[in-house]
Amino acid sequence: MTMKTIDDININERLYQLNLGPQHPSTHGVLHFLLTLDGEVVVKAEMLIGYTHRGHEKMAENRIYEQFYPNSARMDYLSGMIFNTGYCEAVEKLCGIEVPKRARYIRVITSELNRVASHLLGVMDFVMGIGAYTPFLYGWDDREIILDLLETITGSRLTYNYSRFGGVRVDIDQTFCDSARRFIDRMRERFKLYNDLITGNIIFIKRTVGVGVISKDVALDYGVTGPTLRGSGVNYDVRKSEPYSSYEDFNFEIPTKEEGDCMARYLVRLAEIEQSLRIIEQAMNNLPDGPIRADVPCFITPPAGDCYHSFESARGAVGYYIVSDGTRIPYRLKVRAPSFSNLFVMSKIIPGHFVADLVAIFGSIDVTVPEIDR
Amino acid sequence: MNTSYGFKQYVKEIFTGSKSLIIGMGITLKHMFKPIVTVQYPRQKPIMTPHFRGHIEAIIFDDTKSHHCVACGLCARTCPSHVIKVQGEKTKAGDRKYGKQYFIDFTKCSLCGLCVDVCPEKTLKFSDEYELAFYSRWDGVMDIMQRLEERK
Amino acid sequence: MLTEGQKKLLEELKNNLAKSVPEAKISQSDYVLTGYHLEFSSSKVGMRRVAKEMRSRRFNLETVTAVDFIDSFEIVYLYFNYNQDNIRVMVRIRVPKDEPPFTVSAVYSEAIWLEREVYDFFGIQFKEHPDLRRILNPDDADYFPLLKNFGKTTITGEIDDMLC
Amino acid sequence: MNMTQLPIIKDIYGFLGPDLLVGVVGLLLVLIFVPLNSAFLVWVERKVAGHIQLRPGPMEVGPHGILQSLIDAVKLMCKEMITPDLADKPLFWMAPCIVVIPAIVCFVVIPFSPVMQIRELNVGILLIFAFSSISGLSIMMGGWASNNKYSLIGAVRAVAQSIAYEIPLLLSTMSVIIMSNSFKMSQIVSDQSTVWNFILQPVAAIIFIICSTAETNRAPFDLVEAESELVSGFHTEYTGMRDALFFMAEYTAMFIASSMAVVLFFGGWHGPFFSGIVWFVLKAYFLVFVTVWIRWTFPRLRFDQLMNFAWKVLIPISLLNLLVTAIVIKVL
Repeated sequence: MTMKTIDDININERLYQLNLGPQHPSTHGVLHFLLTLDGEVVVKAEMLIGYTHRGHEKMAENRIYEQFYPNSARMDYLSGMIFNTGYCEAVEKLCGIEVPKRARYIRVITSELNRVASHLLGVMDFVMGIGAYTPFLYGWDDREIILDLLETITGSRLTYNYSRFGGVRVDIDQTFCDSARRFIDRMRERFKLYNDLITGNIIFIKRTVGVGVISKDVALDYGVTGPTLRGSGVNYDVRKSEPYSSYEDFNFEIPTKEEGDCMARYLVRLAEIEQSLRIIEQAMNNLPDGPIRADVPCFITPPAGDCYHSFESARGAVGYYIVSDGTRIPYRLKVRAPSFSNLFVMSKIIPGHFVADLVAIFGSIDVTVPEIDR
Repeated sequence: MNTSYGFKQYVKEIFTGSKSLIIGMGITLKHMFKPIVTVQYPRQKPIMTPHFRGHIEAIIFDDTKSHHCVACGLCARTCPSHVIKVQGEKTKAGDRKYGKQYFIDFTKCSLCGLCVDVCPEKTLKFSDEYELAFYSRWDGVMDIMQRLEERK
Repeated sequence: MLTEGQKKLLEELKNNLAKSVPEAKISQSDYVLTGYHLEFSSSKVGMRRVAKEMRSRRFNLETVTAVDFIDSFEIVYLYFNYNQDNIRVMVRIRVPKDEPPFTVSAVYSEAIWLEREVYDFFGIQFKEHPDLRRILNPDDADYFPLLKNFGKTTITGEIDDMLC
Repeated sequence: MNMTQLPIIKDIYGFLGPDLLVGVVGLLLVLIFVPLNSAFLVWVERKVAGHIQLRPGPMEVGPHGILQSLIDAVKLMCKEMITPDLADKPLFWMAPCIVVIPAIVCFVVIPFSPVMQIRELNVGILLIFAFSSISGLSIMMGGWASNNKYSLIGAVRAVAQSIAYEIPLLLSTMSVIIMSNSFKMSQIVSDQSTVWNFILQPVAAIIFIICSTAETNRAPFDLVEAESELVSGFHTEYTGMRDALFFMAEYTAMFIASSMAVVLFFGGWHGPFFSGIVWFVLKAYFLVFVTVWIRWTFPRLRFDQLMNFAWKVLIPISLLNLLVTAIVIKVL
């Protein structure tokens, strides 16, 4: 694909602008692309965000630490469990609370289940953006099992609000483990279906290979993280580089692909689902006994100071930067949203692609708009 | 775009491509005859799990045949959305306060469950009601003590 | 709990940063409690020199944010080196409210949006920024929401009289 | 002098005779058949899609939801027809009217059975090709008149696509015509009484099905209304019954394309046990089912790939096929 330049074109004659979004079937939520097009080729893309801005960071300054629980899951509704756990871990780091081992394992299990659910949705949404509707619903069929599974312990399907400072709310039992094992077995068989139906499909290959290449340097420059970065060949995963919860106990790999195109990102996500299943299995096999919650006061008061806690959501490295002034209310709470940086890289890579490719690239980067807007 | 293709590759791609398409069609055909997996909602009611987080409800304890609410207001203060209002009364001087009215505006409730967590008397629980559509916003404001009387 | 490579890199970083920004205070911090290894604090100078130093060592700019300390802003840059040693460096710059700092967006493209966000919420006008506009808030907003004097910033202990 | 011996009077007389009766009755039948057929096909599509996706599809109206599309049609008729302020109003109004023309006219020459054909034409196939091109015109009109960029992109895509895919479509039809030595549809069908053309011309049949899918703008070639890119392409701005007319035309075009494939490659009305029309309709609906099945399986092609596929794969192969057919016919 040759890069179109606007140097030798009379702008008034050839280029026109297209508003893709905020209401558009494939902009997962409310995101607005202001595209400058030459025919169907994108010359310039600008992302206009903030349509779902709710001011979570300001809200945090208005409420005690406990009251921020529900907000954390509502930032990235697709990996609410991971955000929730991450928030709890950030505050635990700030207060120096030691979490019981069983609680940490349960956190890992639930987070990884949530990651699988999120990846399934991300992958299938990407496939739907390319035009195949049926795989999307097959993916949802699998995802539904996870949601049902998590509902049995958290009582909710999307905004789990399950982790608490010092542990988790509800213990998991044998029935949960059995259903999770059944799900793992089922999921492993489903990979064949996905490979046959999607990955091997010639149209899918043609649409994704070589489209939307993010090189390593661009990824570093734009702060891309998560499966998008690993699709560009950088072996970085917070779960490995700074093990939180108890990820250091588990044996798993970080799948990477060198190509950096849509196909690579898609394959990395599928491979990550496989690794997550491995982690869940290991955690359930070695689930220690003990309490699920440390002895934490009803309302915590962290000491003055600040801390940064980084963790891996389904979309990349999330960070909570909390500044405490020694009261029960955070002085400042900043969320590093991975989708924010992942989306910005699109303005760099989209020019020269077709509108149809834009949808594919956007799907393959897999951003959640409420997380960007916060 | 694909100018560097050799003729061999061109032919090969046509054949592998057609094969992959036929495999895909086989999969969807197979799925056509599988049983459906969706829940036919109004005809078929889903069963809620014991941990399901609906709106809150007062537990009926066996010893008093009623709730244990002492109207301490901790739930109201913890609520991130400020949707809880508790009113207690003392039946006689020196006695404990007793929760008389407990209003929750369910339309603004984010179902976080903090009220259940902090309750010192452990008298709150989640209900398993999920069909909560109202005709008016005011129908979302419910008095859970009254609901408790109805349940008795 | 630092590995050999991390210790070496930290030493090098300390020396180099001290060389390029002599005014700054550089100290090692407890990673377990704070989540970062090296703390660099200075008043209003050196953020671009630090950014260049970090870029040359293939550090990734994780986030840019600011904290409103009523009389001054603290602008926080977090760098993370995921290429080899997993070192996180915290760079804090204290700037007076009427003296905007320079941008690092020439060094890290990511900072274009991150600094736009900081501008959007704090009104910090980064100098030489290529595209300093509102990003999350409405374009015509005349407020900077995360300033401490904006809105209600105390805990609302009482129940609002919205009910009944 | 006998007035009836004047040539012009003879023509009128002949026209007013049994032919007129057949024409009027046939037209009425077509006018009833077209909406009912498209309603049925919408239901089939939703049902097949549902079962492929492990859900039941429409279930509420009628047994297994068979009346669902009729209810939908009533709903669409009751809806307000919105005309965008800056639209080119005459064109915007005309496009859905014109799109129905090919849907009705093409039925004139389709031989459902040896006797059920409204009008026998020597150039029946050409008539269908000629009229089905009109739908491209109406799509262009609708897309242009909407004054919407998505619609315009969709319309431009439609024109380029129909030009590119008409060539291999005609070429693959040509190889059948060479074999039958006629453009007459009934002639082609009766030539297949022993062996279907599908067995003699498998490549042409597959190319014909692919190209007719593309001509009717069905997935994976539905770039004209690519939902995830262009919202809904050329009919983004259409509402109510106008939108329904586009839908009706699309499903009727699907049926016509399947009927064409049945006539050209699948032996028309020939088949054991049942009478001709049953076999014809069964075969046509099976091919419609195949297109629906394809739609719910595959991703969508990108526009340049779509054109590449037509020009680099389909046209060379269909040309080769035509050449081979011509040589074989000549030699035998």
